Amino acid sequence: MSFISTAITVFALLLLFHAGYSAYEFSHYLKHLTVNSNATLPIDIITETIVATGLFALGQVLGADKLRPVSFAKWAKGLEREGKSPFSFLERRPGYMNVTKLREEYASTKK
Amino acid sequence: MDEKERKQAIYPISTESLQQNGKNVYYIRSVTSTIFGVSAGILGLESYYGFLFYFAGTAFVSLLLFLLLARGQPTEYFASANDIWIGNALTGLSSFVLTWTLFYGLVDA
Amino acid sequence: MVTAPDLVIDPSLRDWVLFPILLVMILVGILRHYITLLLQSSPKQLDLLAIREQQSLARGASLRSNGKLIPPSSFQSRKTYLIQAFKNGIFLKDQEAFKNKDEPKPPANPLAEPGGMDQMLNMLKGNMVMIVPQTLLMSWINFFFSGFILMKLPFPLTVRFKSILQSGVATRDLDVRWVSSMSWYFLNLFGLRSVYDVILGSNNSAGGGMDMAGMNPGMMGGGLQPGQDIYKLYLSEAENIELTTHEYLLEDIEDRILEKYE
Amino acid sequence: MTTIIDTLRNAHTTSSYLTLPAESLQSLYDTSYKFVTSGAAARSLHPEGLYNVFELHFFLSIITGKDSEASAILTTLTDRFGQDSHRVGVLRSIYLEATDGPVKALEFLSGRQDTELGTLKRKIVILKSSNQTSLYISELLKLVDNYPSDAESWAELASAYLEAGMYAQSIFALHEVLLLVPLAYNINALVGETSLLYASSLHAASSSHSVATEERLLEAVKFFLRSVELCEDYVRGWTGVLVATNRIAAIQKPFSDTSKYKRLYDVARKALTKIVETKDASESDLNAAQLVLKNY
Repeated sequence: MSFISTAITVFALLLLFHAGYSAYEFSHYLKHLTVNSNATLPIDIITETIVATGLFALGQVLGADKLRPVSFAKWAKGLEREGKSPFSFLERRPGYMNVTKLREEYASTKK
Repeated sequence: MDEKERKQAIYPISTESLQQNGKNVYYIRSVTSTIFGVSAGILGLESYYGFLFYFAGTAFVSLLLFLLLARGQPTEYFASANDIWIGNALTGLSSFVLTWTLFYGLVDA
Repeated sequence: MVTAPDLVIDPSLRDWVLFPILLVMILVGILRHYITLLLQSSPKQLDLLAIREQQSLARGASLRSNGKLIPPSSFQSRKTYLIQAFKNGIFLKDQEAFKNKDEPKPPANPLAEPGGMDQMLNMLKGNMVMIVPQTLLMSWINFFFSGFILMKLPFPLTVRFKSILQSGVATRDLDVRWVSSMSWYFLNLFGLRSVYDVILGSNNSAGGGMDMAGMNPGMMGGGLQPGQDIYKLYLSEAENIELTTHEYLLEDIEDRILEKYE
Repeated sequence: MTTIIDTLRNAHTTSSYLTLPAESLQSLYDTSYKFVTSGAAARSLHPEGLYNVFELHFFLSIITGKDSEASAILTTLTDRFGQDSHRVGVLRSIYLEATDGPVKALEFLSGRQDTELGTLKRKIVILKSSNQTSLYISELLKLVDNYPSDAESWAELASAYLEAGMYAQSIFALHEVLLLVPLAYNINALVGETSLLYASSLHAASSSHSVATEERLLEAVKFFLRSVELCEDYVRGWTGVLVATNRIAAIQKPFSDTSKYKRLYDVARKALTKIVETKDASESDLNAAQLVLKNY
């Protein structure tokens, strides 16, 4: 998840928490002040909630892992570029590694 | 071997990609619907309005997925364009109902 | 307008019933996830000949499905070899029994096969991890938290749900929206999936249920029922291979590429 | 954090540690050392992923000659996954092979269960280091007879045949890999390369152009093209097409109609030039493409 998406998500959650707390306080006062108990939620709390929800969704979508192309050839191209070919094990064959040779090679280049 | 099968063999589709993308979308759907439930509870929505809120939110997420994640080309990343609009639309419903109920009760002091 | 006095729920119900149930259910889900991970046993090691017996069958299948990728001569030689090998039973683990195959033999006991036993045990384990905690939780809630109203649903339901949602509450005319602890339990049971997704990553086994079948590696890979006569499978595979015609996919690849790039 | 995990996981799945140059190995080792010793590994990974990272760290330690570190990680793995774990057994045999020599490793391996694929592979590898190619091949043949669905062993068999100069057999083994892993574009390219070598050896043997040589060349083109079809802009595939079609064009009196191959040569040249111009490949691939473009 990138920094921006994390920031958006956290901000959205804070905003949502604030809105929730405000709504709680609002209904608390309504009950204790015994004014018209049918009063609807103030518009600013509603706006805050909806904005927070939208921002959260945005943060999540922005932070999601990138989609992969469905076409195998296109996907393989990307992998090949980044050196992540899923088939390279067939040519490197870790099960058959020659550990003595690898060690010798490494030691000789280090000197 | 019919024509379609042949084409599929020549230019194969990566099932791994399909699965991965599906999982991606599924995750976003379920996390966002949980938060939709929280919001619906805070807003004190009742009956139809709550479910309407859920579907509106889901549609909004679909739009975001279409524009930001699939960059307007859902067929590049999914078996069909519907997968991004309709697919998984109901997966988050039970989570939505859970958090909706919870916060509906919590906010009501 | 004077509204009818609403039911007022004691806030301590929220603190001592609502939250504890939610918390316990989340924790149980997480626990279940890790227990399932621990219980996943690696498939039992078969002996060398048994492995050969099973994998050879797969070799026939891969020739049939992917044979179009290799040149005709290469395909043909494999085809002849595999058909012969299957018919002569040379991959069979028990050559002695194959030679005496015309004699009648007692039906195989599926439990005697090591693989079969393993599979059953795995399924049993999976079910146990699913069912035991659910039963415990339900009786826990029934025992401690029954007989009172816990919360109000934000949506109305038909009267038919009354007996389930208000179980243990002896008020006949109460609106169905007021529900007992058991309903809260059910809401959690179905709705916590995405909470688990957030905590444990999307490939978890906390919710149990749906992807349980995918969890058992034994059930996916094999396809071989215990106690089945493998020689019969060989014969049908040989027949299938014989029926496969070879359509070389690379036959006209030059034209395809030229068409695409020129 | 996630990028470190990704780097390590990728290094493990692609086994890049087997071909990396020394300085990259060193830096990869430093990364994995920091990750493993910080304890972050145990917190952020599932058992399978954790095992893989530990295994990678073991390989990196042993290759870079840090034997005490390798021994330590081996102890950790044994404690965590048990003495009987096959994969840990394989690692121990590799450790013994590197530190105490092949005899000790073989001794250890013969004490293990002999149905486990990894153990069998290690036994065969130790044979290889004794330089008996024919014995090596026959052991591999036994293995693939018992485990016909292990693509890695078929690929190893192909490379053993190739080393022995038995091209036809090598190609046969590679075909088997393709049956098991149909999308392996690199193996398609490898079939092409092996066919080219085969054609050269046939040509050298008969000293004049023969039908067999030509068939090998045409087949090489097919497989190179297939690799390009499976992986867009695959440099290895396109360079193969270029080389093979270049050689077909050089044939004085071809037995079949080769006009198509001239066009394919142009297509390959165009594709490679475009890749080089737009720098649309990894650096080593770009260098290879430039070299081939210059020489063919």
